[in-house]
Amino acid sequence: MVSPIYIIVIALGIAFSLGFFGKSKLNFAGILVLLGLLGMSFISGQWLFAFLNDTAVNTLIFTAGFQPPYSISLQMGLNEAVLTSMVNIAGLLGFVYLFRELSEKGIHLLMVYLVFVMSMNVSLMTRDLFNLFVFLEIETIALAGLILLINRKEAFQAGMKYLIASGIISGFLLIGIIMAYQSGGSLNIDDLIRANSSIGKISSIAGFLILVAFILELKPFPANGWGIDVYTAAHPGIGSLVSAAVATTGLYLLYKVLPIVGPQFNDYLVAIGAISFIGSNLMGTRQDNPNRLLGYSSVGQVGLLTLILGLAPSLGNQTLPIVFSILVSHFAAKAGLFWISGIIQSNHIKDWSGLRSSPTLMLLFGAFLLALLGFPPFPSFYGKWELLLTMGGNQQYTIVLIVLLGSFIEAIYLMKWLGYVIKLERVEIPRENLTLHKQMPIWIMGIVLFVMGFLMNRLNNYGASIDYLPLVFIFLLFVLDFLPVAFKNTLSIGGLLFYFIHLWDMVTDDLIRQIFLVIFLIGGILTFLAGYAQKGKRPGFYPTALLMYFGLAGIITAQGMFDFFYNWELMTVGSYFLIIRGKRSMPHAYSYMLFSIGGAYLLLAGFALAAASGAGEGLDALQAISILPEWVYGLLAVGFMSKTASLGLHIWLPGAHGEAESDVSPMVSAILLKAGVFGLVVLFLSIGMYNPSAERLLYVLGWVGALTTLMGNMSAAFQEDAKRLLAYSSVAQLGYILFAFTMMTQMAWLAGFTYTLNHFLFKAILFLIIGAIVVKLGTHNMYQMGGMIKKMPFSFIAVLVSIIVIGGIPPLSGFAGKWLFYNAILEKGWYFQGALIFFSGIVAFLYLFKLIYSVFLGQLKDNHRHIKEISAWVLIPSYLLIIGIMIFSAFPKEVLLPISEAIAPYFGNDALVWEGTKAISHLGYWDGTTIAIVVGTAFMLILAWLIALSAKAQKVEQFNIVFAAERPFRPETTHVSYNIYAGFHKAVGFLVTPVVTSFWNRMAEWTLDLAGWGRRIYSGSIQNYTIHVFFYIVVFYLLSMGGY
Amino acid sequence: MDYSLSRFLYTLLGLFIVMNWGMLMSSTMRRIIARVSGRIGIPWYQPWIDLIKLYSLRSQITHGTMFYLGPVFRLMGGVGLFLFMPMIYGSAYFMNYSFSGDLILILYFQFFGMLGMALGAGEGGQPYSAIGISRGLSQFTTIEVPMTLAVISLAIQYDTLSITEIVKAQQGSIANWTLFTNPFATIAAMLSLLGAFGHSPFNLVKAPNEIPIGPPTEYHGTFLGVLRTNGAILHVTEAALFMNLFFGGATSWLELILKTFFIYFWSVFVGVVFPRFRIEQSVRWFLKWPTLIGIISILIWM
Amino acid sequence: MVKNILIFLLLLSVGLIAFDIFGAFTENKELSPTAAYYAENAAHEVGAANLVTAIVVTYRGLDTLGEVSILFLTAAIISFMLKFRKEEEMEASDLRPASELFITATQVFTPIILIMGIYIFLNGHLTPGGGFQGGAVIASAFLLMLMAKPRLQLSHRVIARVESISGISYVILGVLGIAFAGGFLDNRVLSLGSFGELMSAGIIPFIYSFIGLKVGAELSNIIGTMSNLQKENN
Amino acid sequence: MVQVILIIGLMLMLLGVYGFMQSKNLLKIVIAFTLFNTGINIIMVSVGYLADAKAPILDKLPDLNEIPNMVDPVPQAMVLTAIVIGLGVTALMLSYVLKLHQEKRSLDINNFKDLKW
Repeated sequence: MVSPIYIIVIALGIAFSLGFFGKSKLNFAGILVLLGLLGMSFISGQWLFAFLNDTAVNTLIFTAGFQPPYSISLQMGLNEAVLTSMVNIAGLLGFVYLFRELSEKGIHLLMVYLVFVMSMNVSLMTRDLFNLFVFLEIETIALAGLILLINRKEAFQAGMKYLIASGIISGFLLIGIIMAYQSGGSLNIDDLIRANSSIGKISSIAGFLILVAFILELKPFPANGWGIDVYTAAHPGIGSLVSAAVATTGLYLLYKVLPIVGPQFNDYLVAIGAISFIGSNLMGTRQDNPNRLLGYSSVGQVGLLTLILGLAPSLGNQTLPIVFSILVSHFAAKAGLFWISGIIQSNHIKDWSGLRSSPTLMLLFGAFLLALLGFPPFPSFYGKWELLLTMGGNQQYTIVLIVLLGSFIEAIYLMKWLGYVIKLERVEIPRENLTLHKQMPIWIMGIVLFVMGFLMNRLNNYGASIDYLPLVFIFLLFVLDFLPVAFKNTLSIGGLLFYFIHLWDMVTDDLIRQIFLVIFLIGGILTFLAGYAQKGKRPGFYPTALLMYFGLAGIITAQGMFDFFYNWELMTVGSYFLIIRGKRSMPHAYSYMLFSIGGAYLLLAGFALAAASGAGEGLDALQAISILPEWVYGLLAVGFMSKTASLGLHIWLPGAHGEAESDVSPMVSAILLKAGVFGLVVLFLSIGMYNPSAERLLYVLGWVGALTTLMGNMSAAFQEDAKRLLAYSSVAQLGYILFAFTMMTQMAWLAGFTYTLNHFLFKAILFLIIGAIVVKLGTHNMYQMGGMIKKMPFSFIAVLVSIIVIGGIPPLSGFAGKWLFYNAILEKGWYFQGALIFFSGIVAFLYLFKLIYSVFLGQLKDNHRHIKEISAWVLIPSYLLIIGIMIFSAFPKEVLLPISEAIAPYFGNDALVWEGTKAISHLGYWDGTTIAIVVGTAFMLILAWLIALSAKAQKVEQFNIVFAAERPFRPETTHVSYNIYAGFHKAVGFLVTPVVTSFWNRMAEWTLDLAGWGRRIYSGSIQNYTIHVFFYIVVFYLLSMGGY
Repeated sequence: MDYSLSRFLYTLLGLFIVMNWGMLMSSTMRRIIARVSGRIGIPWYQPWIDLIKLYSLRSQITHGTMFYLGPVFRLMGGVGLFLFMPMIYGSAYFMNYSFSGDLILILYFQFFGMLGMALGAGEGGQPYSAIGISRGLSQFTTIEVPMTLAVISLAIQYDTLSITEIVKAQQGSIANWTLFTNPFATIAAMLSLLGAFGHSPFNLVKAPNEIPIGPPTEYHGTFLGVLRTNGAILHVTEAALFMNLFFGGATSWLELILKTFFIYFWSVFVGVVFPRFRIEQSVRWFLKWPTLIGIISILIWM
Repeated sequence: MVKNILIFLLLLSVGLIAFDIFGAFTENKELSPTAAYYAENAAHEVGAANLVTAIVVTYRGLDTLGEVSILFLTAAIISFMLKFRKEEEMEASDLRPASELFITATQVFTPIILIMGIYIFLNGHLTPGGGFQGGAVIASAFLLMLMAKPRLQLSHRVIARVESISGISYVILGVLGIAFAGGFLDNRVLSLGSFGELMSAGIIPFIYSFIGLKVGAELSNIIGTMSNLQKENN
Repeated sequence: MVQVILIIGLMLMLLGVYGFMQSKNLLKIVIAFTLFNTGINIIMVSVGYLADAKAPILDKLPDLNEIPNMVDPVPQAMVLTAIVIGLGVTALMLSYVLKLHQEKRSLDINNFKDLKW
């Protein structure tokens, strides 16, 4: 194999020989450099390949043919192979990307670039401390040269700051090295490690200086103004190198010298990493310059990695895999993002909306951001999971908290950015930048990201549990995105159907899972049917929708916490992209995503705490929580409730569901919300009926559920926007469900499942139809509708049926829920919550009437006289669902009996006794079938009677009404709809003052103010930045070495 | 279940009795009101005359299907309530179809008629109807609060939701009546009854000479006749519900007539004394004392 | 004001670190193991009388290579910076011409200085000095010329050629080390020769010569560039 | 004896630090850097020092297993490298200063805050 020494030979040989090329042969010079980089990449790559096939062993390369420590030696082990490969790939691609810029500016920067990449290689490989220093200096100087690539005063200033700061840092490093030599008698790193530096003051000072120098090289927050300015001012192509290659190198160097310093600094490393991670991300929240933002994000990521390095003792041999998984995500994502930034050439992230003109870049952009946030299927996901679960297992809860907090703050701005790019008005990006050699590197980095994710998945021990089939299918659809809707729709329905059948036998023995599988996938198919009504191509709709549905399916089939969470995240991502499709839904999708991510992190924290009990990582481990059970259950419950939008976590829902596309609303409302329900079901089942450690929690959650119901129904009653009304009603319904499940009795769970099914059925119908109507009439406001019953009788009937179900009016299935609820509450003895629930149940009538009346009844508006019935493609699924309702209503036993048997093992089986079709609880009895028959007959008789009496009733015109002796002259003045519950609002409106919303808003403001405070640090003055560096060193010194 | 013709016929008979008693009762009440306000009032047979007139009116108009179905729903609501209500305790003939559902069914079946009515009136496009309905719904939400609490209290007390069982438990002596065994629940329920019967001060829905007669404004002729019929049935049946729950039920038609008369009279009595509330006043009122009493009625059983 | 106090405190605490260093410092009583090894064997292994040179050029040859590349980078970057200003004709007329005496002295001394420099790097392995020192001296000659004749333009072409050739040869010598001796930059490609001779210590003299040329070229390059920048500025 | 050298080195270094933090002129900051650097170089040299030992230049080939009495050559080699590196960095800084001066015709650092956030 080619010795890595030739990396140096190639680089320097070519660099030196470039002097021969004058202006004329610049391109030739460029090609030469390209070849050089190829060669270097080849050398490192071939070593990497050898290591992966175990055909290579950890080798030392001696220079000058003498043994270390007397001569400098380079090491080529697995780590070096991996990292040099990464660096060289970044260098190679970066060169391809910058080819024009670099070569048209003459030979000099070509030389610099080559030496720059080489220096990182050597500093990665060398085992000699001083040699390390030398090549670090080369790196610094080369970078200071590359900054000049763009001829702007900002660049010059940034370069100056960078030079001075790193000059100081290397000065301290030099002192450290010489003192290490003084105490260790050698410059060879391995010798110094053997010399056990932790003894003796001089060596510990030496250790400190070396450590602090390498830490500062990583630009830790807050002493990093000089570094951030480089990111900001340098050419993005260079920024990508700094973020991807230099940071990678720096981290490894830190890792390399850490043993010299000894373990006593680990805790400080953790602290430093934490500060950098959280602080820098906090700064990021206020950035709108893409490069600067990326800079802060890089610092944050590196901080996280530093923290992990500091945790090495407790992570053990997990450390490097975790670090690598996060590092490689950061590496690929940051490089890609910076390169994109170079294509867009703008100082404001809002201008990135131009990306939409290139689907591929758009996809990659999203992938990069999600990879940074640690979403599946990207490598960092596995790393974070391992990290947090190990930490939880070691009961290092503060670490869990820090990591999650920092990641969340990062999500705040990355998600905002994503939203801008997806939604804002498109700003054209300079076409001439969309050349192959500028895009190809980005593509490759994207591929690297996905491939690495796949490898990670296969390498780690959960790999088997992850099903890649859906992802492939989704990718296929993404490729076929140019096809018309009808085709893609059919394909998607086929996919869901196939997957449903494919999964069915995995859940044959588990009715609960079957129910949810039906809700998710069959429901998905039904909602897709409505998609046939859509015109155009709907770019990007089907991949995301399928991502959500497959994620949902995965949640059901998940056996362990890992694949549960994996699919949970997939579902979250998919639903986010679905929701943000609506016209005005950018802010709502944003808040949805933040709440989802927050919830997901709570789940993660819950799982991490659960790991502490050492019951394994299967979902059944939740049944055996011995350590902090109340916390585990609480975190998980709240995490799930962020999806079910319970009181306090509900503010995202009205907007997200209200503004979503007409056929997306039913997906996210009727189906997606059930994911949270399923989570709660799984959680509560594993908590078990009599679990003293959860009593209090369940009681509180019960109240939350009840209050959610009241709040939801009341707010719904005061809405004028039809879809928001439905959204609030969803909040309320989920409140019922939560309340039912918290009671933990068989009766209550029957009620809960009845509600779940009903809500699925009627909310799908309502959102399908109301959504379609809203599109047809072009307004969300109900008071602008009216009289639609004349135009859309079928829609009216469908809506009528569903509101009868919601109201719980006999004989339809809604009443089953109410009846079960009464019995359950009386059995459980939660009388007052119960009273609250029933009160809100009646409040529901307010919005139900408002909905059906304002839309379908009352006065038809003049501008709607031409309106026709909505598309059959919307009515078909609705009526299929109505059939479901009718069956459930007429034969409740056929549904309830199996369910009660399915949950009997958990709660005993004493809730209901069935006499034929009659259900008998120990309190009362109810016979759905008979009721249906009796009511039906009576109704028919009365109808017949009326018809007999008034057969000759004649149809009259709209305005053939008389009130108080005036004749109506316009529908608007006669259609009583706007704010019809004014009186009610006057009486009890205070109950729905939006305290929660204002609370969250204030939280957001505080966070941003905190971030704004950081402006004081980044004054832009060279001097202040140097002072920060000194300050950092001094404080660190006094804290760590103050003992002396 | 018993779907026999005999049961059907007996139920029809019961329905007939109830309807006529209802009309007689309403005329009587109106006479009382008139006397209180110093008028002579209508003859006792006025309701029958009205009904005949309405049913035989020649010209009729309809605003559409829902408008047409509205009264059907409404009457179905009243009749259904009757069907599921055991009228005469211990009589196999007049327990109607109460075997198919318990108290909860009754409570929720009230909405059936209301909803249908609301929708029907809604299609009429008459603004007053909409106003009346919105008021009715708003008020109804809070009327039900004390009622719900009372029902819960009863359920705790008798550990059953079956009306028949509740009546059975009150047999023996007057002392067994819920009125005495669970006074707070009774008070709460009787207060909510005031709202349910919609006499002043809670007659915001039909609010005479404010919004002509609320929801039914657009209805006339046969439709109005149907509504009137329903009114008669509904009043008696609802009164019968309270009778069953709190006043020991009835073992004979006579007992039923007496008890229902006095229960209904209670609302009229209050009505002639107090002037009409505004909507928010009424809503707040029900959330204050009645609710409080209802809560107490539960607390004493916990 | 506050800032000054803060700076003072900061300085004080950096001083504290310095003080700790001083306090922790212990004067060596004997050579460190590495140094002892060099003292004992370097002469035999490398054959250079000047052990520092032995270490610089051979044992730690990689450092030196890096060092050279640093100067190389610096020169490259600086001349790149210059190229920023599109070559507007630089009238240096306002530069005050050097005095007659100085010019004459320059003509006399420049060759001597050059020879001196060459001597220094040729004997780097025997006497104090070496490539860098020699290179610096050579560059000083060019500095002198520039001061004497401000209008003088050093030919970038020539300098670049010299630089490249010497650099490449240095690398090639290093590779020869792999081919014919123990490893990269091993000096035992040629025989060590007899201790103390000019032609001894393997290829060290050659390496040092190339380093000398390269350094000289690079430094002159920097000087030239800077003087051009200078001219531009006024 | 060697302590004196060490102290001088440390003092020079501190002087450089002070210059970094105090002087408003870019050139002075560069000078501060050179002071800082020189100080460090002196510290390095002082580390290699041995009382009454000769310079590490042999006039005759030592016999085997004989350790000539001389100061530690390693720090000297390192200093040599460090000096050159310092030279490179300083030169680079100076040319940067020149560029900055060309931009703003000023050397006051307060004029170079265009990257203030």
